[in-house]
Amino acid sequence: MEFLDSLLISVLGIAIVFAVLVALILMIYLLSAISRQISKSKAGDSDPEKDGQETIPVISAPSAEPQTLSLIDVDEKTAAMIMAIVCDETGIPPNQLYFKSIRRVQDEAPVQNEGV
Amino acid sequence: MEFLDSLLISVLGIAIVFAVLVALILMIYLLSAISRQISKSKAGDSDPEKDGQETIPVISAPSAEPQTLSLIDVDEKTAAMIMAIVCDETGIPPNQLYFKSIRRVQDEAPVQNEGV
Amino acid sequence: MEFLDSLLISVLGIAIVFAVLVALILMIYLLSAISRQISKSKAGDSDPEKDGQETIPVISAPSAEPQTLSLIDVDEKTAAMIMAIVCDETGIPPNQLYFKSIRRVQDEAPVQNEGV
Amino acid sequence: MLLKTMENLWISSGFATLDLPHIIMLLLAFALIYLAIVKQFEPLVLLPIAFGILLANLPITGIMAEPVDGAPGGLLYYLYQGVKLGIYPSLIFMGIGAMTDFGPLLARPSSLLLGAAAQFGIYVAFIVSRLLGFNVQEAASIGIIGGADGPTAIFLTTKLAPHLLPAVTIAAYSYMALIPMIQPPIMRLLTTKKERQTVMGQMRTVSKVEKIVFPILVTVISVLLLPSVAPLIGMLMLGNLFRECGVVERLSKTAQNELINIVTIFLGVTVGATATAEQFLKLETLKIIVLGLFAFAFSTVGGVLFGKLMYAVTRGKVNPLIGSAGVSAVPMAARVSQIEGQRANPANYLLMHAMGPNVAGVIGSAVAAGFLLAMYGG
Amino acid sequence: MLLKTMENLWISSGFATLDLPHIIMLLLAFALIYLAIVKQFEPLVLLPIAFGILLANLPITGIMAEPVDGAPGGLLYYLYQGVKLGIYPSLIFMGIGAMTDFGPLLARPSSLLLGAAAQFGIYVAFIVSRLLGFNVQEAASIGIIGGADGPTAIFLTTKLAPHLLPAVTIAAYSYMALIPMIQPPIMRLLTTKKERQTVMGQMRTVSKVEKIVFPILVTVISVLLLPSVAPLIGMLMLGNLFRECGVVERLSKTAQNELINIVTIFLGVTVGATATAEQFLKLETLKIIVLGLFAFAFSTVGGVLFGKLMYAVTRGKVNPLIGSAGVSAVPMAARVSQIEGQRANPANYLLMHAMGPNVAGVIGSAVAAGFLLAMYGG
Amino acid sequence: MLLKTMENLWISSGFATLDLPHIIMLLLAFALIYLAIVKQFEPLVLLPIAFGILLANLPITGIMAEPVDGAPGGLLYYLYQGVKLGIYPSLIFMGIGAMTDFGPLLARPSSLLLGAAAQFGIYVAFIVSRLLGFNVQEAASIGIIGGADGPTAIFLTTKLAPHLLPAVTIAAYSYMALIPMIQPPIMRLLTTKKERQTVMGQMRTVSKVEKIVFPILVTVISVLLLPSVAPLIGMLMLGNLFRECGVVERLSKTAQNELINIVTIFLGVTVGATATAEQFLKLETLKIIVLGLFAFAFSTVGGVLFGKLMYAVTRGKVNPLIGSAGVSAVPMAARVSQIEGQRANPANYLLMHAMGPNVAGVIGSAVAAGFLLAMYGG
Ligand code: NA
Ligand code: NA
Ligand code: NA
Repeated sequence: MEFLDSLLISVLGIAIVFAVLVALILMIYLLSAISRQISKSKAGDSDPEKDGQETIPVISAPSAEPQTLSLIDVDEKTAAMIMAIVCDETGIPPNQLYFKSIRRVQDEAPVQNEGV
Repeated sequence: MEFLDSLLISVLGIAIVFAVLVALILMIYLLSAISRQISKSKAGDSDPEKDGQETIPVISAPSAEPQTLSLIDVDEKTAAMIMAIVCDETGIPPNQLYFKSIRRVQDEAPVQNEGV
Repeated sequence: MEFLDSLLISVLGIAIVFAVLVALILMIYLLSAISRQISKSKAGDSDPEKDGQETIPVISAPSAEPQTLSLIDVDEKTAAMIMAIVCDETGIPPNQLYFKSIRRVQDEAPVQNEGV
Repeated sequence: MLLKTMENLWISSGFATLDLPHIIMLLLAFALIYLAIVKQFEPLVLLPIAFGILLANLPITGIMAEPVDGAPGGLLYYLYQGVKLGIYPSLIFMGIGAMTDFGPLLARPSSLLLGAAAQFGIYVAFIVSRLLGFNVQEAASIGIIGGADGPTAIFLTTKLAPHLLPAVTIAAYSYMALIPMIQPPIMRLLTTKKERQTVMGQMRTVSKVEKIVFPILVTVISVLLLPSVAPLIGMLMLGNLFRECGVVERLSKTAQNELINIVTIFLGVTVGATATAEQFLKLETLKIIVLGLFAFAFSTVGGVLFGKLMYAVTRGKVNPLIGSAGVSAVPMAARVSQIEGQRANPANYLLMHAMGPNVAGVIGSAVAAGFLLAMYGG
Repeated sequence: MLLKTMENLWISSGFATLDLPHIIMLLLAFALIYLAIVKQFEPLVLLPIAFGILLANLPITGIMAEPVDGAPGGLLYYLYQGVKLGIYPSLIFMGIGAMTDFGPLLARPSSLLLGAAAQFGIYVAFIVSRLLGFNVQEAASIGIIGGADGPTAIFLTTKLAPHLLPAVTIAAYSYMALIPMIQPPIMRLLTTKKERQTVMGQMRTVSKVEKIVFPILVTVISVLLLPSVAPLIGMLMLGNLFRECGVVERLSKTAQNELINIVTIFLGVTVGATATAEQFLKLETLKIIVLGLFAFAFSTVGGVLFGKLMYAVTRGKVNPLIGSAGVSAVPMAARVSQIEGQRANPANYLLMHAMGPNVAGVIGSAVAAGFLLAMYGG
Repeated sequence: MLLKTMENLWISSGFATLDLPHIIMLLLAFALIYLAIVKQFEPLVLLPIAFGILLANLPITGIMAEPVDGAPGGLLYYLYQGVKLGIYPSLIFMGIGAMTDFGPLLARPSSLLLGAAAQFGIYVAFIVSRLLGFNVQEAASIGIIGGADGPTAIFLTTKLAPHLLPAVTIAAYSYMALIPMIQPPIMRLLTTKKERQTVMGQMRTVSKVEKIVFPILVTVISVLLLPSVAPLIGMLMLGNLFRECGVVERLSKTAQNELINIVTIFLGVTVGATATAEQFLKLETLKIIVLGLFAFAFSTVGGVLFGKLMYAVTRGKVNPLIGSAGVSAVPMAARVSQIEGQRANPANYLLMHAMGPNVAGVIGSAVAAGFLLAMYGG
């Protein structure tokens, strides 16, 4: 009898764990669907730099000419803004950061946080 | 009646705040007078580096041209913004930061916050 | 009578301190004997790097000439003072600091605490 | 038996008891999290507060429960004691003191007048709150929102009207984050373009001795005048002494980093956790939010008007725009002065000059809190 | 008089009262110190625990004594309150949250199923414990060892069966350290070589928004379903929100460094100090040690078997070896999956894929603890 | 009504009640701040103490008030509990242990004899204090000043004679700062030039194992012999084990940085705050100050004389100057030995050799405190 009780509780227990975690799975699917939807409609709407969700190749390729910053398809004001944001995000004082190039994200490039 | 009470309390309250802060002002004037007196008599007496009490120009002017900032190819609003951002980002109090020049980023030139 | 009491307590007190610390001395001798024994038998057995138990010359001599410090153009008292100051400033325990040479600062030369 | 157990589990789950007020509170928590993260509304405090609201309004967790009959209380109940006993705000002030440079204030002591004038809104809000039916303790707690200083507001409200704590705290921090929107219209309304264009002269140099003696003297004078201000001003100035004396670098660093961070987390989460639906969803909360804006606005008015007075008295040597920085909200308000100054005159660099009133405002609101505590506390 | 004093001193020294049980406990402490330092068995926790055992079993120190009649209690008694009141485990969870990257779990949400399945051993150990005569609270505390998660085990045991705290804690951390020895045989026994060779495809990318929203939603959903889980999941997710939101870097750093370190020291030493000879040297301790191994083994079994199910369902896209990582024991268990995967197929890199179940297991065991607390707590 | 309110405010201000004793205490606080900052007298402790004195002697602040009838107590009252319950000194000792390298002591174990001999002043001061009419608990607390170890003195005094806490603490730290003035004359008086010129040979190397086992064995042996020493020696050695074991780097760092810094701030300010005019301005405080100097001097005498004995026994292999370092006061006293040694013989480098007795002195005074506690505590 007592054994049956603990068995029942155990079945219920593992069921609850699964129930909660399945709820979380559904939630994640919903979340990622919404997130994709938003970033897609954003990509259609306006410039992709907005809202910090796109991939910004901020601190890019080193080597050739140090201290030179090439702006590709991006105006200088936006570039300055990006640099300020990067300083902020990384916590690196502005005078210790060097940017080599800032390029506009194209419409066909996806968000890429590979290897997360 | 109750309104009059709160009005009186408020008048008294702001008066107290002013009273305390005016007391602090007097105290600072006294303090700086004494401090100047000491450092003057010290300067007469002996070498001023002694004893850590010398006047350190905390909020000093950059040696050559005080308060001069050359803006090269950049409008003043942007410059102010940059200065504010740099203060914020670096956590250096604004009065300890000196900007000598702010130059627009050219395609071939790096960001230059000299003297930060 | 009361004085005698405190005297007795004091004698007992210093005796206890000595007793405990002598017990620690014996323990250290035992410990180092065992430690030497182990590292000797290890050295015979196998390679001594194994297992992190090898003898690390914690208070070791600098490789070439142990305990040699070249004083160039500086008297020994000053040198000792400098060493004490460096220990203090850096917070490095004195037995972990090695000075190779201390040279007087020339008008054209910087302070050199090589090997600090 | 299984069915009965499942029924019990359902009854003891949150879904069975989740009602509209709690759902509203959860939405409020989400909104605050959004503001904190995306709009960067004072995230260091508002994010923990928002999470505390979230935790406290998910039903039946008992996370804020007092201990009863030997059963231990909830996690946040224990962490909350540091708020309830007035410990956290003072420790945060120690950290702020260790981060604050009073140099600009020492260089131009008249800054303190602006730091006093910009407490004006405290009293305006106090009077209006009384008119709206709040009792004196409540009115004082609402008024202190106008001090634009979080720890001071929390300290006073905990002592006078703890049931208003979440509303007052959230209002205070939110409006501090909104300073760049609240102040500029008032500043422009009250000043002429000519005034705003005023370029201010260079400040005198300040010796190290002055910087070291200052916190000690401030403590002595202000605590002698208003003993109840001791925990706030005392800790603020102890932290500043750590900073300036140059011989206790490690204490200064700890005060402005780990200690303040740990206390901020505990304070934020537990202040948020006092915002239960029962406590928070009342008409009076709405009133407090409105009164808080009122207080901020009138503090700005006080500062700017006194700035105009100084402009007049000094015959145009003081730019009235630095007056608004006297509300405290360091360094946000000083930056607003800088930006407005430059908008009127691109050669105008007010930032340094506004830092004096800005840090003076911290002292000013602590003194105002001390006064209110002396009147209505204990 | 001198003689009498010396006699008293002798009587009050530890030698006069040192008996065999205490000597055994001291030897146990030495053994744990050895394992912690030389074998690196979870040294951050086991070293303080071992030292706590040492201090508590040296006689007559009174270092864990409760205060009586105004005389203050022992040092460790006060530090222990944070364990007793359930504060430390939650704060440690905050730090763990701030250190955890839930990205791999978000990239493949089915990981959560493995994190659920690998709690299997909790219930197996629970049932067997009941059969062996432990009461339900005790059995639940023993079962939770199978969660392979230290703070969760401490949290639950403190609430349900505090007299078992040292045995459960030491078993939990020791077996976590032994994961690389416990799991591989089970993994190889239950899987075919073909299954183990499975190379898994690349994971989808995860946006920053998802990472920020995730901790909030986990809190809401799991606390709504199981309110008693609030302190654990709430703090875990608060820490994770600090990490991911990007605007409270200093709080995140403090949570995952100084705060968790301080709490770990206090928790370790005081949990160890509850292991007095009288408390610990019982047959039941031995049973708990055995049952704990049992729990770990069956949690691994649960994870691997569910992995095989997923392998079948996905037609060979999921390597069942990542199932064992679902026990939690981050990141040790994930590394074991990686090593076993590579042993079967040198081109196999399972680490990233195993991190999903691994962090899911933390949530899974917290939920299991919440369930047990809801059933048998208070 | 306004007049009445202002009158009340005046009455409740500090000016109305500021009397001569409090003014004297404020001047004392200023003097200590001066010494701490300008003369760098143990600033990490004396600066907070001085500020605590300042805060406690500004009238009517209630900052050290106990809670009554539900009204919360003062800020410093709560922070003081860690002193009162004996928690802070032990935690500081943990940090000190994590900062201490016992290598030099292990390399020459006879150092421990000097660390024992240099506790001589404790008992001399104890006897004289008894003669001057102090009771045994008070005499023991005064004597411990001669241990030249702050946390130990605070720990013992809190347990035996809490009313003497500020005097004992201030005396202990002040004389530690004055070591370079107190010790040299005594050292030169008691030694011949020939003795002082003694160059000491190289020390043996110490293995890592010895360094790891040492703290454990010290704990076992000294706590077995003197159980009351457990909180001090136990925490000192736990910290040292963290340092030496090499596997809990993060705990070691936290113990020697943030944790010790936070505790030092709280301890300093609140110990200072116990120095109210009523408590402190007594003839007995003056006696304690004098007796403390006495204690320091005789501890130095004890160390140097034992050093001479070792010089004789070893036939000139031990420089008696390292004996004075046995008082503890790490590393100040060892530096004094170095400087005096070099004054007698410029080729003399005693620093390393003096570090052994120096760290031994920490153990010695903790043991002495344990003995006094066993005799007169509880
Ligand atoms: Na203010
Ligand atoms: Na788990
Ligand atoms: Na000593």
